[in-house]
Amino acid sequence: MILRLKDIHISFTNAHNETFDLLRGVNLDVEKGKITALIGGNGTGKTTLFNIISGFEKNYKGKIEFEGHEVNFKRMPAYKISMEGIGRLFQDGQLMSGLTLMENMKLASNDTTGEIPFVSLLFPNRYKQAELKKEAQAREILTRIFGENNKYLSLLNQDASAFSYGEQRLLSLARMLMGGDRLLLLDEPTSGVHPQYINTIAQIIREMKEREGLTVLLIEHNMHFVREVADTCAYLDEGVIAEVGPTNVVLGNQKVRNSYLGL
Amino acid sequence: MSVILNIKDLSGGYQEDVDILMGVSMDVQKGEAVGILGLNGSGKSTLGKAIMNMIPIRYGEVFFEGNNVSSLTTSQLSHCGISIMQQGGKVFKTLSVWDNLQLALSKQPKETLDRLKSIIPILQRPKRQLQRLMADKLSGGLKHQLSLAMTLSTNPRLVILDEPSAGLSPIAVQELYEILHDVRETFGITIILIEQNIASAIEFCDRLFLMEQGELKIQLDPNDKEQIDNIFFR
Amino acid sequence: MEYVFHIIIMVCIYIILVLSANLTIGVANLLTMCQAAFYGIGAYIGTLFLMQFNYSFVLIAIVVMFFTGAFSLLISYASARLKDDYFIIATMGFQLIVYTILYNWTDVTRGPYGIPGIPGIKLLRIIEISGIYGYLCLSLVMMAIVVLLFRHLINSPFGRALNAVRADEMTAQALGRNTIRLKSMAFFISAAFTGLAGTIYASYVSYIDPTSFTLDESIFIISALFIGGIGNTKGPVLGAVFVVLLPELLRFVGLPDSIAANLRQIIYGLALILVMFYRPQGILGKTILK
Amino acid sequence: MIGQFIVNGVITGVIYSLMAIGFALVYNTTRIFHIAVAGIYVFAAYMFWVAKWYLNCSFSNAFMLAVLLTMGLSLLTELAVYRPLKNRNASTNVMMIASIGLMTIIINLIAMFFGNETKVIENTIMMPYHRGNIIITQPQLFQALVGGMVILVFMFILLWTKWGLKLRALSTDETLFETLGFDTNQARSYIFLASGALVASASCLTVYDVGLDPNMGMSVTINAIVAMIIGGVGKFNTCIIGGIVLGVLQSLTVYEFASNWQNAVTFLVLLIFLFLRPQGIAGYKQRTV
Repeated sequence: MILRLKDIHISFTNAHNETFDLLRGVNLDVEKGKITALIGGNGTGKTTLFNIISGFEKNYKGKIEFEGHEVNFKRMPAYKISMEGIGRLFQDGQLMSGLTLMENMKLASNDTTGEIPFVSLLFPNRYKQAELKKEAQAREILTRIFGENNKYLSLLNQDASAFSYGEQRLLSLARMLMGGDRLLLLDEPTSGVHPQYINTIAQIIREMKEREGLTVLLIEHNMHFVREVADTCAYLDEGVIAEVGPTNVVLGNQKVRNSYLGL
Repeated sequence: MSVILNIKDLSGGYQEDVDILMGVSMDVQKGEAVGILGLNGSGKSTLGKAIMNMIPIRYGEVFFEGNNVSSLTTSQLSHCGISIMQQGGKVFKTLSVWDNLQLALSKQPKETLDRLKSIIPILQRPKRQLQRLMADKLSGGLKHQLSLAMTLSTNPRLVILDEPSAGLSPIAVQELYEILHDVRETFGITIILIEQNIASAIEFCDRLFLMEQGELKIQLDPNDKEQIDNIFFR
Repeated sequence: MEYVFHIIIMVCIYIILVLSANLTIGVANLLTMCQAAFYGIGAYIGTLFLMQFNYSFVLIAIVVMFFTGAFSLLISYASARLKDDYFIIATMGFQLIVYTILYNWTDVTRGPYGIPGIPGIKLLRIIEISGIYGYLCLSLVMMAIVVLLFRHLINSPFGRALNAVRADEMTAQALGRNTIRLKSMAFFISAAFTGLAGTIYASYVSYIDPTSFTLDESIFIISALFIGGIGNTKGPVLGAVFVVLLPELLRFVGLPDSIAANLRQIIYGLALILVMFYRPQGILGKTILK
Repeated sequence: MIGQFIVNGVITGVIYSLMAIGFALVYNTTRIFHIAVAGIYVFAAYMFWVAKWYLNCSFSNAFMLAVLLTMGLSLLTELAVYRPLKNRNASTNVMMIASIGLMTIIINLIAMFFGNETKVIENTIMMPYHRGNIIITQPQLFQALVGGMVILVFMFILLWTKWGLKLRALSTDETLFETLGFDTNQARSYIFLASGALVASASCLTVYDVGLDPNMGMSVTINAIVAMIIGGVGKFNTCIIGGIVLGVLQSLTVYEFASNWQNAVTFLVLLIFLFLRPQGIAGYKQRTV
């Protein structure tokens, strides 16, 4: 068990002073080294749950355990949670434009050597070694994912905005491997991506699990994709995890199907 | 039946160089309700906006009642008889409900309000109450009703509904769809329904399309639930 | 010849000012309207130390940079709490409060009368720099150091992280970057070097009064930045050279002073609008203001 | 004594309110940080002066002429700068920088033609009015009456006419306004005209009292922005509250300390509002999602 959510509650107040309970006691265990898919209709709070786990949303009640010990996520700013080993891909998350692909990769590294101003001047050797290490790591990751002599290796110094949206999604997935994270939260990795890249995305996610031993929790609306990659599937409905189990079982469950489609 | 809207190879997106719609073509018959289903990010809302010229169109044409309307602005399209109800029940939040209606109806004859009144419950409330009630204070369902009333105020012949059920409670969704049924029956308006809520779309529409990655992929039969179940959970 | 040297010294001072502004505005996309406030704080603190103590330049520079930088914490706090227009207005408010204090705290600043007779900078506490040649050398050296420092900074991992803050703050956080600290450091460096420029200016002209540090001066620095370009070092340098040289060019053409002063302002304004239209990143700039 | 300061403050507040509404008209509807109103304000003052001294117009005619010409200039800023920028999808920050350029051009053109020195409109000394301890000068009376009237007319139009309804709607949601079949560009033009009229009235009423010089625009504009923020962004009647609160506050600062601390107090109040109550005194609380 790498991540354990215990009784997560969150509610919002609207302008009317009406309280709306979005999450009403979510309990979820995410198994280490598995791919878990979180499915559910629009507006059921899947992304909010991700925000809670990754530290962007603090007004919740409940407990979160990461790697066996309870982490005080409420006091931890988002960047610290990322450093703890939880990576996050946003729903429309792309590469950061205005920076090259290599700079994007380097930024994802947990090693922040030289990011304090002028330190790189004072300790040029340490800084250069760190940079070289990150560079080598970035090349190695891109090679591992896209194969030897893939085109991205020659485009490392190209501005991120020059890549297509689908490519940017692929590369942002690759970028996540730089940080040494143990749990990856992927918010709709395939949304808006051209079909030609979807298989590659599935392959990357599977390899994250198999080769790197990472745990992946992903939100997805594309059920074919879920069936293809996820080991476990959790169905979020009306603020609670209504169904959880092996993907085939949950997706085969007529109750889940009907409730999801509203049939 | 005659074709009221004809879309040819429509392509475009929010930014000039990134297409979300990859050449959408379809015909809409007069008086029918066409549903467009699809996952998040498949481009179904973008299609509605592209028809209304609310986002840059890179390529393709839109014909409405035989005329090429691809170069008209949103407000001109609204005068032509196409209207859109945007996602989330958009209303003017800082105005009262009455002011919202007054504004929407400012170019219309008086009877329009009476006609809408017979169908949309919120309009049946006393005028004084509507004058005092700020639109922002409405619950989601009522906000959608008001938004719908404003959309219909221009007497459109074609209405695009962009995810009318998003963010509403099941009861409010049911209520809204009852109103929409009445609207269809009474005014005979052609409707393009962009919907995430599959059940509502199946029940409401004559024809269904599935949108995937900016293309209209499959035409579904609203009565064949098995097929729909299979497509989504294949 | 002295006239040419004077212009070169002013160009150097403005290069430092505009480059400092570029770090926050250009690289991190944090539009501030209070550069002149830091310029003034630096000038007055520098003056205080120059007049009271017999310190060497290096020590005074460090002290001034530290104290001016400390004032930037107020702006960092504002940037953590306020967004967009509200942040701009808050920085404007800071600028005007600083100006009012400089103008009215007569016990220390002598207010509108200004402080005359500021002594020259001393190298190693012995050699006092005086005369235009001394300042020419000093300002050229400082300018060169600052240009190199900022070029290094923008291309260093720190500059990269700041660029990430501009591109997508949320993602930068999700990748484990403390964006609030990054922004604060950028404000600190920007304010510190602006303050340094203030000290050089004060001791060079040997007289300061609050009217050199108004909101108009802030706007002037920003104009120079946007005309030249944002996000790299080339752009700001060009902008500073342009705004300082333009009035001299107009004088060279032989326009009467009464018109020239206004005409150059008109040209700045026009240049600003044209740049926003046809090249929003500035003439030699790299990034576009969001 | 304090009564006198409060009266002075309220009258200054009326001017701030006019200016604040002029700024808010543009800001609320287009989100452009329209700093160029500083230039427009100066332009109005000089047109007033020209009409009064060169064309020998009466006060009211000069006022009208200045207002009309200023409305034209205000519209010109929209047509020549903001709209083309909007068509290029420029961000609001880019528009603000362009607005700064525009302000610089207008102010310096005026300075080039009319010189930098202070000019006066009325150099005869008029009998002030006494009411108990309180003295009101004639220009002040004008400011209160004419300014108050302009505000009342504007509020009437805003709250009771179709035009005002459209304006309130446009400032809430531009896209929805467009989908309901209204021409946003046309509406924007009207907004710039109205903004010009309000700024011009504020300008003429002020310079009638204190005279004019080309660099007076910025501080009034900043005060107006502060008034708008402490009143509450997003509405128009809040500008009046904000303007009068600010006017009285500044006047009391003069009473309590000295006039030269006025700006510091103004901006301290502004910062307090920004941090503790960003929606202003009576503003509309916007929920950020």
